[in-house]
Amino acid sequence: MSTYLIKDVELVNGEKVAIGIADGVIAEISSKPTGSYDKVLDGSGCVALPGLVDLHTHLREPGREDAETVLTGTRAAARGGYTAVFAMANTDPVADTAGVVEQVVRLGREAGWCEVFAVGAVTKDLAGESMAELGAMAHSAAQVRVFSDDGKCVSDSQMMRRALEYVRQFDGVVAQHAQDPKLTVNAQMNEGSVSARLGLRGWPAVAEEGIIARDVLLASHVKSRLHICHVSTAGSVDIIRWAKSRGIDVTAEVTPHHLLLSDELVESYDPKFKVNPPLRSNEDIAALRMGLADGTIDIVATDHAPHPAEDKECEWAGAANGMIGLETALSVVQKTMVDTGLLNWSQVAGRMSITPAIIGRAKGQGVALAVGAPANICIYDPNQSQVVVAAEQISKSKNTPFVGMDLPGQVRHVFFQGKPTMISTQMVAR
Amino acid sequence: MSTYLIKDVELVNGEKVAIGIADGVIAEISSKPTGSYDKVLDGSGCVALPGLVDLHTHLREPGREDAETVLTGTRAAARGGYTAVFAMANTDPVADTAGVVEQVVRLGREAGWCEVFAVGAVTKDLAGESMAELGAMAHSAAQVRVFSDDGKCVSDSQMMRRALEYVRQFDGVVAQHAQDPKLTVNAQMNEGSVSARLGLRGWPAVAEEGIIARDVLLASHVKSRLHICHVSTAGSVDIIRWAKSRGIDVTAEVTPHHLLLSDELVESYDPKFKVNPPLRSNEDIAALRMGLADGTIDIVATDHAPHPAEDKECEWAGAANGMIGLETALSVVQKTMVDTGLLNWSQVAGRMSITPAIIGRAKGQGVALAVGAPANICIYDPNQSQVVVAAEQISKSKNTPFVGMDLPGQVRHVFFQGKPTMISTQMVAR
Amino acid sequence: MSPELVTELPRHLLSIADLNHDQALLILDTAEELAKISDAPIKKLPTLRGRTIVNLFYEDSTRTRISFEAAAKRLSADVINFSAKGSSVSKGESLKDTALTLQAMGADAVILRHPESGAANRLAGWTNGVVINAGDGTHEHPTQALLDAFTIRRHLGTVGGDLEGKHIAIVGDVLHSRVARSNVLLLTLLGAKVTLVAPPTLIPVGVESWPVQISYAIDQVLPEVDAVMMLRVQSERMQNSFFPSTREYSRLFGLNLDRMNLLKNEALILHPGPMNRGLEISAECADGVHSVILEQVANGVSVRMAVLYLLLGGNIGVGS
Amino acid sequence: MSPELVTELPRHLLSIADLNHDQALLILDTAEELAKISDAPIKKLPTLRGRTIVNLFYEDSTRTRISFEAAAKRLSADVINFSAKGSSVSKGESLKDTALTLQAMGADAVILRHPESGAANRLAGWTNGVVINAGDGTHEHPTQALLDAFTIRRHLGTVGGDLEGKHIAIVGDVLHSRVARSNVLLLTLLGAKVTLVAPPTLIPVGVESWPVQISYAIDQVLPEVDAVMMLRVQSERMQNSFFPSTREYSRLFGLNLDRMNLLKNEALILHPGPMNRGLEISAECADGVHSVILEQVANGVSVRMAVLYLLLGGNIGVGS
Repeated sequence: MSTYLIKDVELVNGEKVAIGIADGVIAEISSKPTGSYDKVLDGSGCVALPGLVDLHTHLREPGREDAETVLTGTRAAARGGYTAVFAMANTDPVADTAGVVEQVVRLGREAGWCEVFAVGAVTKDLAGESMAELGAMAHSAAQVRVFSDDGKCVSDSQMMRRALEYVRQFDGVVAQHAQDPKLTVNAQMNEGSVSARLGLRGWPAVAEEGIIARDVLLASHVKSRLHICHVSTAGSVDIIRWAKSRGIDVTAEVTPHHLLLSDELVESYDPKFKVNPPLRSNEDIAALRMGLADGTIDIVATDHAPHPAEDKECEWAGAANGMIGLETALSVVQKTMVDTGLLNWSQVAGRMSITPAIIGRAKGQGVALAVGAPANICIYDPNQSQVVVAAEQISKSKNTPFVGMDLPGQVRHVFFQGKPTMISTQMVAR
Repeated sequence: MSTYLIKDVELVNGEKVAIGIADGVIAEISSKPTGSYDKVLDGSGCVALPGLVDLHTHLREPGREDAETVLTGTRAAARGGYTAVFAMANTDPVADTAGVVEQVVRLGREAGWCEVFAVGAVTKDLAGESMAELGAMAHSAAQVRVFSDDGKCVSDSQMMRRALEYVRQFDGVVAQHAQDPKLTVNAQMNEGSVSARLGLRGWPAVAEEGIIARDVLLASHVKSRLHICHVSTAGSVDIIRWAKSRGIDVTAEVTPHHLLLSDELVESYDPKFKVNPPLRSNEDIAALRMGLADGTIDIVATDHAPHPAEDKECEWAGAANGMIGLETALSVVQKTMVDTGLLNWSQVAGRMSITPAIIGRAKGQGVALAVGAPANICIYDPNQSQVVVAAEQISKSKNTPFVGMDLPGQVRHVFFQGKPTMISTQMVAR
Repeated sequence: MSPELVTELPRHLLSIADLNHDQALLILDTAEELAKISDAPIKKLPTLRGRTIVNLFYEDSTRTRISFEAAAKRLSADVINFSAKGSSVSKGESLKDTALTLQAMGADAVILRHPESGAANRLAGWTNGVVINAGDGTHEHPTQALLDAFTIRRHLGTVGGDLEGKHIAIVGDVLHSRVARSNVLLLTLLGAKVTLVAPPTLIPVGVESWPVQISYAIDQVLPEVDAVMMLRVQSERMQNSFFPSTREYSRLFGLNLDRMNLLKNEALILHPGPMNRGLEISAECADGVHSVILEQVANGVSVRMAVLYLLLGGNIGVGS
Repeated sequence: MSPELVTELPRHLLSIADLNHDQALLILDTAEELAKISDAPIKKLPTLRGRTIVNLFYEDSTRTRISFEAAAKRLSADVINFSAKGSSVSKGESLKDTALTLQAMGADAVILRHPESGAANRLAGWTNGVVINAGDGTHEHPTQALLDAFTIRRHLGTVGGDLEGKHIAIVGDVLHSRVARSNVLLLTLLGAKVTLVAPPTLIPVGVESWPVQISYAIDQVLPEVDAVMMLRVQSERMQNSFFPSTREYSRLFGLNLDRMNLLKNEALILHPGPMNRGLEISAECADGVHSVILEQVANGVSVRMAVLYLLLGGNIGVGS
């Protein structure tokens, strides 16, 4: 294994150092490095973050390899500065057995671009009717700790209660896709003045907020751990803040796209802006940013959701929900949170690496940079900027909503378990 | 119509006056009355309240006349100091048509003990599946403004949304029986340490709180008026407080029994303590009292629920839910709220007469005592006390949970539209 | 009518929101001119000779299709009717592929009727031709609004003028109505005051941003308006509890003889058709003295001629 | 054994919570005395001659009914078996009416098995006779706990002593188990440490007030305990998602050969029966060297004799 020295890089506290990497760990962090290294990389102008951890990634394999594979998805993750992703369970077959979760983890290990943790389905086939063998997944080689029917809501309150109770036995967490199905039948976009004008069926904020409110109360009642996926409304932020003030063990994520894009973009009827939960109002965006800043929302997660072109090149109602986001996440967070003064880089490291790893119980990931820590590192240059070009995304699918936007920052080098996955903005062949 | 002078009575502000009643209205309120009256009644030691208004009464007619009738129930109401009751819709047939609500109001008028307002069902046959003809009931002679499936929860969130939206057209309110049916299948009592010990299936607080949280969010989204029936948990109080702080148009009621009795009474397995929502913990009782004191909970409503003896003389699980309460409500409120210093008599008048009338749009009821106001008056002596004897209840059913308790206070005189229904603690023949 | 004026119109007619006050008036005025042709012995203008117009209908609507077809033919265009089944939602040929096919066949304009909101906007992005929205989902139906405004102006307005000061009620299922959306935009653009009357369940959340008033009491509104537009109500809305029963809907919001008598003498009754007689409108009202429902149909051809003329006519003046 | 001691017991045996430490020991000690009778050639005492005991069973439980019947007959009581169908819940004759009927027939004691928690408590309020709870819903089953404690004491304790310092695991569906509730009360009353092992879904909310420890990891608990009591698990709990499948339940919480090998040499395996072999307990464990399951059955008769003797015997001493 080659050794590396990244020179002239800033730590999140602003200190300028060199970081030495050897044998998979950080060998030294010093302003005057003493070790000798095979290769020296330029880190000037960059901030050094622990490798990012995405708690919410759709890798689509098995079943929709036309949209993404574990290999292509983790490669996109590496390009975005990630060293770990949690692969969502809504594959085909669904990740509701030990066999599937072990397969996904194994594919990730073989691909080698970043660590893949499997999310297990809460209910068999995501049908919401009977509990999947959560224990079998937890005790499998995949060591699943995060369970989610993401894409579908565990809407039956008794099922949700049982799942929350049940996962407590192995320190698991239920990650809820909060969407009351009764309130969102055939829903197309945020319900509000834009949907009123466009004549698209509304997806009311209350359909998200009502489930979150119920679930924090359930988690409180059974004293279990709850995570809320892709929070999208001001009311949700408010409810989670209320729950945390009562000491309820709830965590929450927000996506980059919900931090930046509003439902006014739907006026184009272009399905690249179609996502679930939908883009919301500017007031919601402001509340999400404040919530992420004050810690009400714990983390940023991408909800990277690749779709082939044909699923977006159609009328709005027929289009698939979802946006890719791994490759642009850090830039969007810089634009919305750092350049606005809401977060510093230390807080970004917390919200995009350290805390997601804690929520997901991802051992060896999300470790603050320190001598002896696993060398999972993202070297990021906040001073660059680039216009997003769909064709340049290395995800197998190109459905980025940020196309044409000028986003700040660029990931320069990425190390995963001591090996580079990206050097000088170029992917390193595996 | 005879004229009356009630002498030496205190107003809620402590002022000692005489109250003259003539032609259905209050003719004078004065420390030195000048009018001449047919009869003079002693009010010494008593406080004069506007006639009480109960927003939540089960009169059982039509259909369960073995348990109560409009006549017997309104007579019990008069004895308790009430001059108006809202008759709940879960009769047989259900009050889901203009015909039934008009019948109930007419029976009340014929009985003459107090005014009867009909509550209309939200959904046909309380089945929760399709909306009842709310407009027909609203525009009927019964002028229904309060709609409730009480006894059942409008659990379908889309149905609840539509109902909230729909009643806005006639300034109506949906009164929700907040109980998530999925979380309370065959539930028997509050879920907590007592249910754990007794082996009775739990009715978790979250089943109430989750629905309340959802419904305040729905009411906020569609800008409608919501009322929460019989709030029973500390969490519910907290949620309603939060909703009110956000400006949501929600009101709430608490029953006398939830202010006084805890789930520890269930240790006896005596179904006289079986009620829905169930008796809760002492922490809940404390929170309910604080909520009523600070206005988070707007009113006291009895949920007077008569049942024949055979429905209570059986094992717990087979027993009917419900307690009678009209005749003891004011005494229980005195014991729990006034004698504890949490409310003064002016606030009691607000919570048991004025505000319930406002919520229910009960014109001519809940009017503070003043010259020219309708003579709906309750003269109450807080200095008496009496042990509750089941057989002495004049409700047709005797299922009071307060049996054997020494409760303070006694209703002395009651006037309904200028005519006495009770004089010197004796019912006046109609 | 000068070429400069003609070129002021947007390229497509997707939404009334794409029009400004002058453009809307131009269409109405042009329709007045073209209406004269309908009275002429030879109801034909050579304006669009050689142009190919496709009626691309993903929903059955004989009424609208025939109206457009008649309008196009009176302008001498070639019309191809294309009744498509399915959509991306139901997995037929994609709208995009259909658009590219039509373009390859040389269509100068596509008149699109589609069950999904925004379909016309999407189509406009995939074709070089002119796209005219003939109703997309619950979004808009701009030519319907234009013919409604045209009809109202003929009765209540001044030739060449707008609807300043007129008060128009739109009654019924606003939530699901493309007719209502286009009319709210157009009538208010033309200076009219609009009141929506419907159960709150059938008024969209977010309506606060619309330049309208809301009422739930039709009996209070009717005496004040110059025209009342009754929207079609689908009885299946009942199943989703938008209202409890057609009986209650009709009782609370239907236009019947008693209510018709509340109208001012000169007030108009409009309906975009097809009507549910006995539900949102009684036969007496539909066929009574206030009704201009059949005129609406006739005016539809003139207005659609004007739209085709202005969007496709290029620099060829009327009668040239 | 003095009459004074006998009168210390409560009138009924509804719940272990009605007993104090000395009363519990008295029952166990009396059972030890009475067990000797079972070894005698004539297994009969005249103590309850002329007394009428009713086995009132609203649930089928041949095992418990026969045990009580044998106990009563060895004490020379007359036994009437009354298998009732239905309850107030299912609208048969009311429990109260049945109670009054039995009292009129001169029953001295009613042994009640009932599907609803608290039924024995209710019955005790309606009858002059003694009520013995033979299992009420998911509440308690006091004689089962007494026979379990008796069995454990015989192996692990001292005659006349309690279970101070012993550690007993109760594994399985605690939520729905009357056996578990009575055992938690009795074993801790006798000084034992109790650990509940179950999926969190099968442990009641409110368990914090119980004097027990909770574990979800049976493999960590087994090496530490002196006895493990496996509870019957009903496979239909799966349908309510208390656990995903019997396969997973068995894998995570079932007692099998590997797990049995984690036990101390002298540790006991108990099961109240009837067993679901292969679900909560494997055949090797049920029939293996640690198992005292059949002894539990035998001890049940002695313990129930003691209870009947002490509650009904009045001032008649053993062997009188």
